[in-house]
Amino acid sequence: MQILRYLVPFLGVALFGTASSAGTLDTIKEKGWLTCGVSQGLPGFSAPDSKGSWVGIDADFCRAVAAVALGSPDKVKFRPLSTKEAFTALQFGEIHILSRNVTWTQTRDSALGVNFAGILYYDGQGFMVRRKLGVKSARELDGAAVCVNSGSTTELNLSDYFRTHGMKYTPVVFEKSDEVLSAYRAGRCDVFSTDQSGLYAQRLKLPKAKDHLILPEIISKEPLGPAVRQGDDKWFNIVRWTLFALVGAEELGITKSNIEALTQKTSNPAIRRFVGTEGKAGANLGLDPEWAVRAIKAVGNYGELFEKHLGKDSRLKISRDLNRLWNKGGLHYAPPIR
Amino acid sequence: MVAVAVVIAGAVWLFGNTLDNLANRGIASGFSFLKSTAGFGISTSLIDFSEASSIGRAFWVGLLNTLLVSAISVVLATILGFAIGIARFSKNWLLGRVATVYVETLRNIPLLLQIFFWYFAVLRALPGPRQSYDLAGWFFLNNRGFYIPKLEIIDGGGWVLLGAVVMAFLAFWQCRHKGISRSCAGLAVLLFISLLAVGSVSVPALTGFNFTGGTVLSPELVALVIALSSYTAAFIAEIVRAGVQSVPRGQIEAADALSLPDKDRMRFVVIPQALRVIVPLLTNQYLNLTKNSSLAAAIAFPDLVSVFAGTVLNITGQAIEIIGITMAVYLTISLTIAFSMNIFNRTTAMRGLSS
Amino acid sequence: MSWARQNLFSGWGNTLTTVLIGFVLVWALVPFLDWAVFSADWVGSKRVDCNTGGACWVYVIQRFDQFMYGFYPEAERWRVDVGAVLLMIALMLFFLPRVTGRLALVFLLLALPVGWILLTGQGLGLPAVETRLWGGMMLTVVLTVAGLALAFPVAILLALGRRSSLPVVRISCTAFIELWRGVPLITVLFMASVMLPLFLPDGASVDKLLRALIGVSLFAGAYLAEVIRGGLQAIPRGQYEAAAALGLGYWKTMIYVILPQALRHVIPGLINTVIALFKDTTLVLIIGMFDFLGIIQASLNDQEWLGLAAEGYVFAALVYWSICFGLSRLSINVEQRSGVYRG
Amino acid sequence: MAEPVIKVEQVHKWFGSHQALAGIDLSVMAGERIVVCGPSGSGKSTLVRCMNGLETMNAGKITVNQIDLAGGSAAVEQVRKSVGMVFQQFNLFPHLTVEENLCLAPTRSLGLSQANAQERARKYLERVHIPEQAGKFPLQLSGGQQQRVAIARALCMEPQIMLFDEPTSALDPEMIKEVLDVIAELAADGMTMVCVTHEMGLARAMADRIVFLDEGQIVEEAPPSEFFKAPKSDRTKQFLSRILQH
Repeated sequence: MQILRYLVPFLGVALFGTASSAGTLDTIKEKGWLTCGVSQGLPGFSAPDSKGSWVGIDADFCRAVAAVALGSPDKVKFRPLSTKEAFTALQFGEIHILSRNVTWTQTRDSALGVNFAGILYYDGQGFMVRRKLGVKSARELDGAAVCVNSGSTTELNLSDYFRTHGMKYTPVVFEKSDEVLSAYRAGRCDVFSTDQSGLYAQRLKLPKAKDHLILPEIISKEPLGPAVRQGDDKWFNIVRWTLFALVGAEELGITKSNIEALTQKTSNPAIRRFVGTEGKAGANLGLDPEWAVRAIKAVGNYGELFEKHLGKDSRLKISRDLNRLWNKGGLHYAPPIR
Repeated sequence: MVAVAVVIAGAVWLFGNTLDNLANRGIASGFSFLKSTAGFGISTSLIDFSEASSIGRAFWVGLLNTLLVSAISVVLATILGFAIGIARFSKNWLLGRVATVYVETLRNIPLLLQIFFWYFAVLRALPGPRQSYDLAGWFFLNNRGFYIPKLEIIDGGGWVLLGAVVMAFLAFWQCRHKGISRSCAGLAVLLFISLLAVGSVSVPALTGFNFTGGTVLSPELVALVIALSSYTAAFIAEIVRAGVQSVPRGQIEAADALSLPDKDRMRFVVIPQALRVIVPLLTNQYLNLTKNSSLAAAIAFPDLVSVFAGTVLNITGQAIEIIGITMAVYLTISLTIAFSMNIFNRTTAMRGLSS
Repeated sequence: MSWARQNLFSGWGNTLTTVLIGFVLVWALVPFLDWAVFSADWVGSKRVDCNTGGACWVYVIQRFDQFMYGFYPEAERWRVDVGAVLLMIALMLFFLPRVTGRLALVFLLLALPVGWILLTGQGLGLPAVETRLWGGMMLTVVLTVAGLALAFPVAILLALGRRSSLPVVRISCTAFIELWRGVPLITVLFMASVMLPLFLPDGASVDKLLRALIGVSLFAGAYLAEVIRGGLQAIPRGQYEAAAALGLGYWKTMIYVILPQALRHVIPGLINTVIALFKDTTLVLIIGMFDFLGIIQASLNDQEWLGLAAEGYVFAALVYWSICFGLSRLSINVEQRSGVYRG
Repeated sequence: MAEPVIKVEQVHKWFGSHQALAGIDLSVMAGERIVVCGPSGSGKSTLVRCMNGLETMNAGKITVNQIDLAGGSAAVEQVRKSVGMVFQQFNLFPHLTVEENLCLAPTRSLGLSQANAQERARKYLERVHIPEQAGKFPLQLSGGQQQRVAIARALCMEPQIMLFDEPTSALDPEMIKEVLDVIAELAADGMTMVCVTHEMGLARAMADRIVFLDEGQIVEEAPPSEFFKAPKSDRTKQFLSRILQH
């Protein structure tokens, strides 16, 4: 073991992760940053901008966690990962959070040694076709060639859907989403299938986005959310409650711009507990009372995040639908801070 | 001795780490995943496969596809490679030059780039299914693939057909042995008639999005085969050239003195002796080709790597078992090719050369 | 005229061949040259500057820096340039007739770690540049050179091991070599990227580039070992016997007598391995790294420059071809030169 | 007087700057047996190799049966059908059995059926006294046997003329005789022959005329009796004294 410590850096190995027994929070405090696994480039979720800094709701979530745990949203290092690598990287402590639009499934939760901390985005797999095909519903896709990328539940949902409806299809499966898009553009397939959010993002990369139609059907449940490694409950709670804080803030009407003022003068007990002027939510998590305030100051509440990266303020223009708050007809619901 | 001890200690250390890691992480292990339901579809399959089949069957689909691509490409690469290698000796200056340029171009560009080129360039050049190129109403070419008629055999007809093929083969071999080749044509006709009796031909036809009926050679398969065989052919051509140059001058002079025509000199004197040099090197090329067929993963052809080390690995996450099986399979294929080429070398290429 | 008569039109079959090939060449080359050269766009900075219908080289020129350096920060690119110059000097030293092999080797052995430190910035007080920012031709060259540098010592040991008189050593070296030679590089890379963490102690993690490098060097090491073994076999028995008669032990015999001779024999084989490895590094794009081909392919999906796949691939092909062809000429040159020296 | 079957006129041949043949004139009549000798490097092999187009000359003219060898590949082809050649190194095809060696050219070049070619092969193997070796591969035979197979192979084309290029030089001494015997028998049967050899015994026994070459030129041309007893030129004397010493 000692030999490795000396040998490995000598060969140029960068030892990113270190022994995890100390607990993730202590480890990252010691290092001064946390490592966040993101996608290799999916607009709206995590994609590098022209200066190489990561933009998107997944990336901002990690910034919120960094703000909560380390006091500053800048103390994050991003690591782009393919689906294949993603879980291994998390299992072996190379990254501290996986925030990479991965679907929460039973198998992943139970057999891969990871824990999902919650749901950041309710997605579902959909279809995109060329408008000129005249197809209006996924039920008309019998016999179609479908381009998908390997490495997620996409292939399985696709086959389930076509089987359920007694339709035939030809899967054309690529390793990378760039290649799926190239093949679809070249006319290899009639249909491009992936999570709907992904379809919106990929459609932007096509020469004439308007020529392509995203069909209304959603054929699967794809709850996307951040995951951490099993066995560190303290860290799990911090990540989980960062997510709840973002959602809770929207429900309480706390925004990036009004949080400062609210902290000073509000008498609403829920808000007072949120901003830490009442109760000991922070201490329970092993943090200071201001933890949630920092998260909102850093990235805004969930609604702000959504509109900025995915919704009306973004190029994707995805409607909120399922991703509204529970009291507005959506599914986002944060347990109370109490 | 010290070195051996260090190596063993290292291996034990790695193995121990692995076991610890697997235990600590709660990652499933073992091979039971092979029996579970696949749940995904595969576009090209030589055996019946549906989403309800097992993962083990998906493995076989991938393996058979790997073997299919490799076998077709080996044959094409050999033919093309020999043609180009021999063309480099052509009396026609232009032909010789073109052959040289071919070799120098193809072998100095990465195969993966060539695969992308063929795949995307060919896809873009071809029309959609509704504007397919139509050859006599039997063959259709579009960006979904090359559609060809398929022979469908009635139940039990397969055995009749097999019998007919075996009979025809035996008869043909007998004819050839006795030097009567003309009457063999009659046998071919006989075989054809027996085919008509037991089979029917399914012709592709446009329905909905795509063609149904017939068989389709997918663009992935076609691009992969073209890229693999044209790339390997460049190397084979060089090997053939080296082989031909290794044949002593005296052999060529002897053939000339006997006034053997040029092509007979090549066929009966030069090539058989060149094989002595060619075959071992050719074996390496066949091995490389088979291994290179794994680049299928880059263009969505469902070979072993793409199906098994790709989709199945993503679904089950059991990296050790899956990568292990994949490597073991390639190793087995490699050893089998090497072994059979060795036998071929001893029985055929080295004929008469060991006293 | 008489040359043409003899070499192109010496019989009806010959004439037909000439005419046919000529026709195909004209049919394929003329439109290609027109597209690639005569009606191509060379000047400008935007997509709209490509309006003649020929190739849009503007895109390649605009993206050139990215193709070369990947995402390496602009302000730090001089480090890549310095590294490249170091490497060039090291290689040139090997082929200058006046310089001894030993000097060149020492320089190379110094240049490699210096280059690596320069690129990563560790320990020099320079800003650190993470390896995930590395890309383009620079990454391709790093993978090839570092892969070989790591593979070389392993290969020498394996080659000696395969000829060892100890059965355990011989068999395990043979098995090790044949294992890596029998499997495709892509599975080795998958293994390195997915399985390697399983082998290491808890919490230790290895950077992605380094994982790919480990895979590449294991693979290259096995092939290189066979090349070196070929060189060892070319050394006559007499050399071993002479060394033994002088009372040299196994390692001294190897280091001072056998290896210097054997390595000279294997230079052409070595260059061929370099060419093969250089081409094979393109496979890292399948495990999500942006090498030269990978970064060109990624740029093909850039909205601004959509539909320029042909330009991208032709450029990539041209660059790979020039380098590989140049290296193969070098190999032939070395072979001929060493042939002359050997008499 | 009849036309010569082989007529060599003013033939010059250069290999780079080295002149191998410097103006050779030679006529061979039907049924005539010529032995060509001379020191090594004198151009004697080049001369016979020019006679069936294995070497192209730089100047001059060779006609065989009135066919000009410079008349393109068709002419060369035609000449070669009537001229058999035996090489110093045998040049048997090692991958073919003795019988296959013999049958290849008759079937491929003359268009004989396999059966006819095999019959012919048997006939000539008997003529060279090794009919029992038909099924073996060349490398399984001794040098002398191989050279006799090579002679039989040439004979299978039923040529009018046989060229021998140092047929015994690559043989061990004890095998030379069996080959020389076969050649002598052929000579006795009246075959037109041109033979390059150092075997003066053979020259004495069978030659109608001995041609002595030095530095690419014919120095002397005489029947064996004259040649050995009363050589005219000094160079011939010198050569003979050296070669006949032992």
